[in-house]
Amino acid sequence: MDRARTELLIVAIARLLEGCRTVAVGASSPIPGSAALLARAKSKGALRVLMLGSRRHNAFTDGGRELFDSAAQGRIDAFFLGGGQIDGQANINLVGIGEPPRWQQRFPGSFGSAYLYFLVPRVILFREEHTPRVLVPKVDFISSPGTSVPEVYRPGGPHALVTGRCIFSFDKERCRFSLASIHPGETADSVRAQTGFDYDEGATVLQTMAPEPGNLELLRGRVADEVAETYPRFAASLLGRKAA
Amino acid sequence: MDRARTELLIVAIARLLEGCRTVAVGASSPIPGSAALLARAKSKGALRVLMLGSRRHNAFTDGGRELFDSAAQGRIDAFFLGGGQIDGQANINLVGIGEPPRWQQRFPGSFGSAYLYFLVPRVILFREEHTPRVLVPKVDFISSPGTSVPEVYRPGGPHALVTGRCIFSFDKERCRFSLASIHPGETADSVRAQTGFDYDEGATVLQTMAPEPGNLELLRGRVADEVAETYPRFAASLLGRKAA
Amino acid sequence: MSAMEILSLDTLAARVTPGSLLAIPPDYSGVSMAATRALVARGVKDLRVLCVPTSGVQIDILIGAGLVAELEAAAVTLGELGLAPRFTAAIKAGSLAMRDTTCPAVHAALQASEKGVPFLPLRGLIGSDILAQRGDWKLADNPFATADDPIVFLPAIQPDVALFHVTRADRDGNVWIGRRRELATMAHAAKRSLVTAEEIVDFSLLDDETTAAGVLPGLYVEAVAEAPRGAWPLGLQDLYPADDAELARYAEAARTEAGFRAWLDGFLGRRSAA
Amino acid sequence: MSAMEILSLDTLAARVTPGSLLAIPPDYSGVSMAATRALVARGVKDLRVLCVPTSGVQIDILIGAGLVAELEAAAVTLGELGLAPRFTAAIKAGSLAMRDTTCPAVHAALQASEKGVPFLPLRGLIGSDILAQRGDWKLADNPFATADDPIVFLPAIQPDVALFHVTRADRDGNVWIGRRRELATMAHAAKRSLVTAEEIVDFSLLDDETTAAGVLPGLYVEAVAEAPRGAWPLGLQDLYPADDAELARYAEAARTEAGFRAWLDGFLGRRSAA
Repeated sequence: MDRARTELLIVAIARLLEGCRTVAVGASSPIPGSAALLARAKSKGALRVLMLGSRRHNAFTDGGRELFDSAAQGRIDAFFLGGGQIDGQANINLVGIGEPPRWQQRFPGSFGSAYLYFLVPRVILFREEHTPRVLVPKVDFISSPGTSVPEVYRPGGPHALVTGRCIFSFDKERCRFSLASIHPGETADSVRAQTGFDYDEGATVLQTMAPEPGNLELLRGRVADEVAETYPRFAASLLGRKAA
Repeated sequence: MDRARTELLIVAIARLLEGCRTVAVGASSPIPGSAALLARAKSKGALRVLMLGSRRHNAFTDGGRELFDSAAQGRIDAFFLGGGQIDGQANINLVGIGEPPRWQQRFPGSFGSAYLYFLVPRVILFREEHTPRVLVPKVDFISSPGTSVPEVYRPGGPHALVTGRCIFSFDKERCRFSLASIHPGETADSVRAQTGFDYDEGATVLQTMAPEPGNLELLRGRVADEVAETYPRFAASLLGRKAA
Repeated sequence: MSAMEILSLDTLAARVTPGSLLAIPPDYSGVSMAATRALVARGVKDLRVLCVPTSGVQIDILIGAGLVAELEAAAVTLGELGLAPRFTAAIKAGSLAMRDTTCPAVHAALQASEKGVPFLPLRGLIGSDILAQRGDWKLADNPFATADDPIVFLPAIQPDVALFHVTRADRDGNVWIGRRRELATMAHAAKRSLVTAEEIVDFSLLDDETTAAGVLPGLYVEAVAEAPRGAWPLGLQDLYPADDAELARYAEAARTEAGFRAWLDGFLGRRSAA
Repeated sequence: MSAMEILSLDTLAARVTPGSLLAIPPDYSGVSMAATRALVARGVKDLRVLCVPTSGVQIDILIGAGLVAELEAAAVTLGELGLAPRFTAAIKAGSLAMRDTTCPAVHAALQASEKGVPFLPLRGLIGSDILAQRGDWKLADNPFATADDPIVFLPAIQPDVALFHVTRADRDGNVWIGRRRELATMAHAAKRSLVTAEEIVDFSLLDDETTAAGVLPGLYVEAVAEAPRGAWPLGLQDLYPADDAELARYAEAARTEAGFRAWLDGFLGRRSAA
């Protein structure tokens, strides 16, 4: 991915975090992490970022369970999840393609998804690769379901799906994605051709808003410096940061 | 109580701790605490003492729950409990005399007794006052029962009852105390006259063993110094320690 | 909820509203006597108090001042100074709804809230009159056992407010608690945590990794107020010992209602002086 | 059980017996690569491993060396270096019995052992294929709810051995873990904890109250062995960073069985040199 596309995604995700009080970011997530730190910078510090792998933006002191416990306490407003497969009901698969136990392709595993997806109000699904291989009609394994029946305790769930081609919003009532905006270079048709699941689409398809100059300035300056603590190579190559 | 009686009790309790690996002592327990530290000194450090209120002999770093959690893990071999009332089935009452909610006399409360009495294998009941007022046929309130039906998970329970007059051992099968030894100045009859519950008694009644000179030396020296960290007034007045 | 705020002691105490379920630590763990004074001055009524898991002079003052409607505690005692006199008097007068519990049950019920689960199972308890009197606890069967295995289920307790005192806070609301991790459990479980601190420092308490392990993060702290010697007459960690003479004066005075009132006047009078 | 012992690395590793349920921390938390090397050299078989809650190069080496019969983990990955190659190969070969889980379920199951209770309830999970595949988890009803409220009960996990690496240990077996409190949970839950340390110091780690909060007490530690740079090629807290070049060499080499064996020979060869 090039720098312009990276910046577009970061700024778009940061918009999705507006109004949040506390955003948590899992391991190996440079783009969501950058977006969270940008949203924080825009909020003038009112938004708190808890970023695994960071020292400066990791206030946890109760061990590995604290992210999960604090989410259950309702203290985490937004989190990011990915998926080896994501389907049209927002089910995600982080375990494997094919059938257990041998699988055709085995992924690392579900991490905390089977929990945080239920408890964090605004879960943003993020996967750069937008192909029918990833966005499938039905996942082979449900690491975590996108929705639950009403009797299941579930304050949290999917808010949006951000890919390298577009942004989908998710309607919990209808249990379907809806095309929210497409990135530069895509058309409604090109997105549909690369998407393995069915989704709603309005009469007019919006373009993903280009990064505002002020946001770009923040991102390339202060945010890039903050990102570099956890993701130095990413900050240098994709945010154009010069080492201090 | 005088110094000789205090030393007799401490040495007697220390004997009851032989073979223990880890002994915990609750708050405001100078005599059990001294006994635990004496048993530790005799063990040449093989016995570990966890004494609430001490800094030097308190290795806990997980907050107030750790004593209870570690007991549930089977890591605590002995603990001490008292009681405003203790009955012949080893039920203890730390809540009140009379009837709730107003009580005729209200005590502080049960502390952790309703838990530790179940989980610590060797619980030593200690109460200096040995009168029919304290040692009753039946407690007014069961802070914790002395025994449980077989299906209740209970690796722990009463091992002995030490008072200012004697030592009773406890037979879990028969659910009864048995007079183990009487302190100097008491007779089998004087003990029975002051005990509100029935108990077993052998044909010959043993005297509580006088403190061995080596134990007394340890107690008055090294142990008194260690006790002074947590109970300075007790160490000075009843162990005869001279301030350093 | 807004970001962490630094407030005056009175403004902080005003956030404890009538009827709140208030969690307080034991006497040895970081008691905010400064906020206790402000609560009494304000006359907040109908507090429901959870002692985590015991209390002494703090709860005795709150009870004596008529602020407490309900109390849950594993014990209330002045320790070597004997029974807590205003607690004992309130029990006799029938003016206090008391729920007896046992220390690990308090910890477990808070841990249930910390984990966002409706209950936690706990061993022990069976056959005690504590269990017999607790209509809210359930005697159940271990769902994983093949044979009969009764076990008690304790419902989660979520305090409205956790109130305590620490040596240091920083401007992000991080507060130093050291080994007193029951304060972390209280704060994790509570909806809001209000903290008084000996001092508020200008650097982050999380900067130094060798001491960060003893910090409760600001994520859990709604507001902090500075209160030097804010645990007095109780002690605070290694910073200062309990004022044994003053505690003895309290224990003696509070044996009567009049004596308690006289002591309390003096205590409230230290407000401006402090 | 006897008091805490200070052992050689090989003697310590020999306490991990075949068939043991072994708990290990995540790559960023204090992995004993030194003991991993000793386990491989010894060829301990049929290990059942619990990752708390994930692992990377450590578990990949143990699997590649043929030591692991069963595995429970929320994820196995080399992070930015991609999939764990020996894990992936073992799954394809069908030589590893894998139980998928999710991070908070591992923490909760260890907390159940920590509290000595047979299970803990946990939110989430319902409707996932993880739950569908776990015959040992129970979908139950919240016993405190008035309406329908399904919730999952997770049975306690009690590891036979918790194995990890720390910066410092003292002669009482107290070990410094700092903010890495999952190591404390592991040790509280496990029957025995075996710990390697960069250095063994002659003073008590509990003496200084400002750092005592980051100490796991010797009460939980069966034995300690000194192992300088014992986390290499992983990093250790602030002491040293991960050796990214060596980890990249591993990721590349381990893509084939032959490449893995060659890398492993080199790793084992560092034994005497270390």
